[in-house]
Amino acid sequence: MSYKILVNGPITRKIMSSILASLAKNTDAGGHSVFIGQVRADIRGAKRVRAIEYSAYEKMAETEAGKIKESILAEFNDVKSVEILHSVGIVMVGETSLFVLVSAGHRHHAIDACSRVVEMIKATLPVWKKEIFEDNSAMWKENSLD
Amino acid sequence: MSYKILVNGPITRKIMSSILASLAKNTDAGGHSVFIGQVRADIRGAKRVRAIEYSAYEKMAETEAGKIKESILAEFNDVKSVEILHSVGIVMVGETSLFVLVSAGHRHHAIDACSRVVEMIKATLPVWKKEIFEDNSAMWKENSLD
Amino acid sequence: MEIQVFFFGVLAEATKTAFKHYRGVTSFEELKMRIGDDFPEISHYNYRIAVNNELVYEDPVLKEGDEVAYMPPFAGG
Amino acid sequence: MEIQVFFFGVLAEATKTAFKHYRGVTSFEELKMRIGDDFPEISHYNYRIAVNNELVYEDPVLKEGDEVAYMPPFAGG
Repeated sequence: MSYKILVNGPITRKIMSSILASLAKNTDAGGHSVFIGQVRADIRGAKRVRAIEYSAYEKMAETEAGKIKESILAEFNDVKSVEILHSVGIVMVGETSLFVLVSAGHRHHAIDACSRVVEMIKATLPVWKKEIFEDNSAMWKENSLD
Repeated sequence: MSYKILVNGPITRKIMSSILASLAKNTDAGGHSVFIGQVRADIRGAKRVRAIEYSAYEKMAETEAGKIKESILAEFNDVKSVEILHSVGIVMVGETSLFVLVSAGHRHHAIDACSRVVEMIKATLPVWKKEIFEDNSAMWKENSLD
Repeated sequence: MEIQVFFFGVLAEATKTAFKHYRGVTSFEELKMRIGDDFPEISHYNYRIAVNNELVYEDPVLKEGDEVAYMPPFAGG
Repeated sequence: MEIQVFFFGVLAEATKTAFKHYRGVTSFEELKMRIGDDFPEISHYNYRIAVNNELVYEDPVLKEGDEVAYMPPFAGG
């Protein structure tokens, strides 16, 4: 499968910048909605998060990402393209672990579809995360509904 | 006023990339929602758009952008920062004319606030646009509700 | 008093004027009439008026040096 | 038949096993019992099962070489 969503380590500024560089090719797109998820320095009790370690069922994650993409393109006929990148491995506080970009003819479709993609990622991608604290202890974390 | 939203010409990849580079400083942000508006090669009858020329009431645009920012920060207490950039002058098809970035602790707040900022920009920024066609004729255009 | 008047967007094109000083202005109402006489073409357009960067919804009291802006519907983004 | 079983996330940590071959499997039900005997600790966790990258909601018919994955609640993003 050539479609590859998983990135080892953080999604760097270089990666994001090269994706932004490709936007101008879509001359029928009027709006791009981007979601960037990054690791937050959350406090759990007396501990502060310093990184998240992501793991994934890689084959299934690629399959599920492909399904998300197809379902969005089927539902929003104004959407021109959907890009999804998700980290596996260690991502430090402040670094990016998720990058979603939806291009559409009109802004509402881009924004609504991007928001939907983010929800579908949380619900259907077989990815797991372990918060690593400044004292190097760790805790598995499930997604909340926030 | 140091807060400056208007950019002469297109919002370049370099500008966007340097904004993305600053995201990691917000270690209490978990999500960034970005909207990128670009000039679409629309067809009007037999003509195809090749650029948009934007003009603005510059002082008022800066004031109104400041009001948008304040109102979003007041309404969403999870929002950490709001960045708005808007072009004035000529922006070619495929180039970016609007860049909005909202950083928040949690993704829903980032996404909802960013969408709101884009709507407020359309409604309250004193900016005008003239579509320039491939034959160099031009037409003033109002925002539609799409 | 002296008032600065700005036209934006299609209005600047229609009036061929981005900016005009009006001297001896006595009131907002009187200013609007003078502008209407000088630029009758603006009656063909929708517009809103701002005074000193703020939209006005009823005729304001002007003071020396105020900026009045004639603005077509916004089209940012 | 031979089946490959994968454990992910906290289950891989709890079982100290990311991957285990099961030979001579006769059915999905029988496989689940053998896994439960080998790794009783998984009963303390919530999980879902996928076969060949697809979530299963009732016991499927397995075939030679199938991949069975034990997956805790997803936590991407």
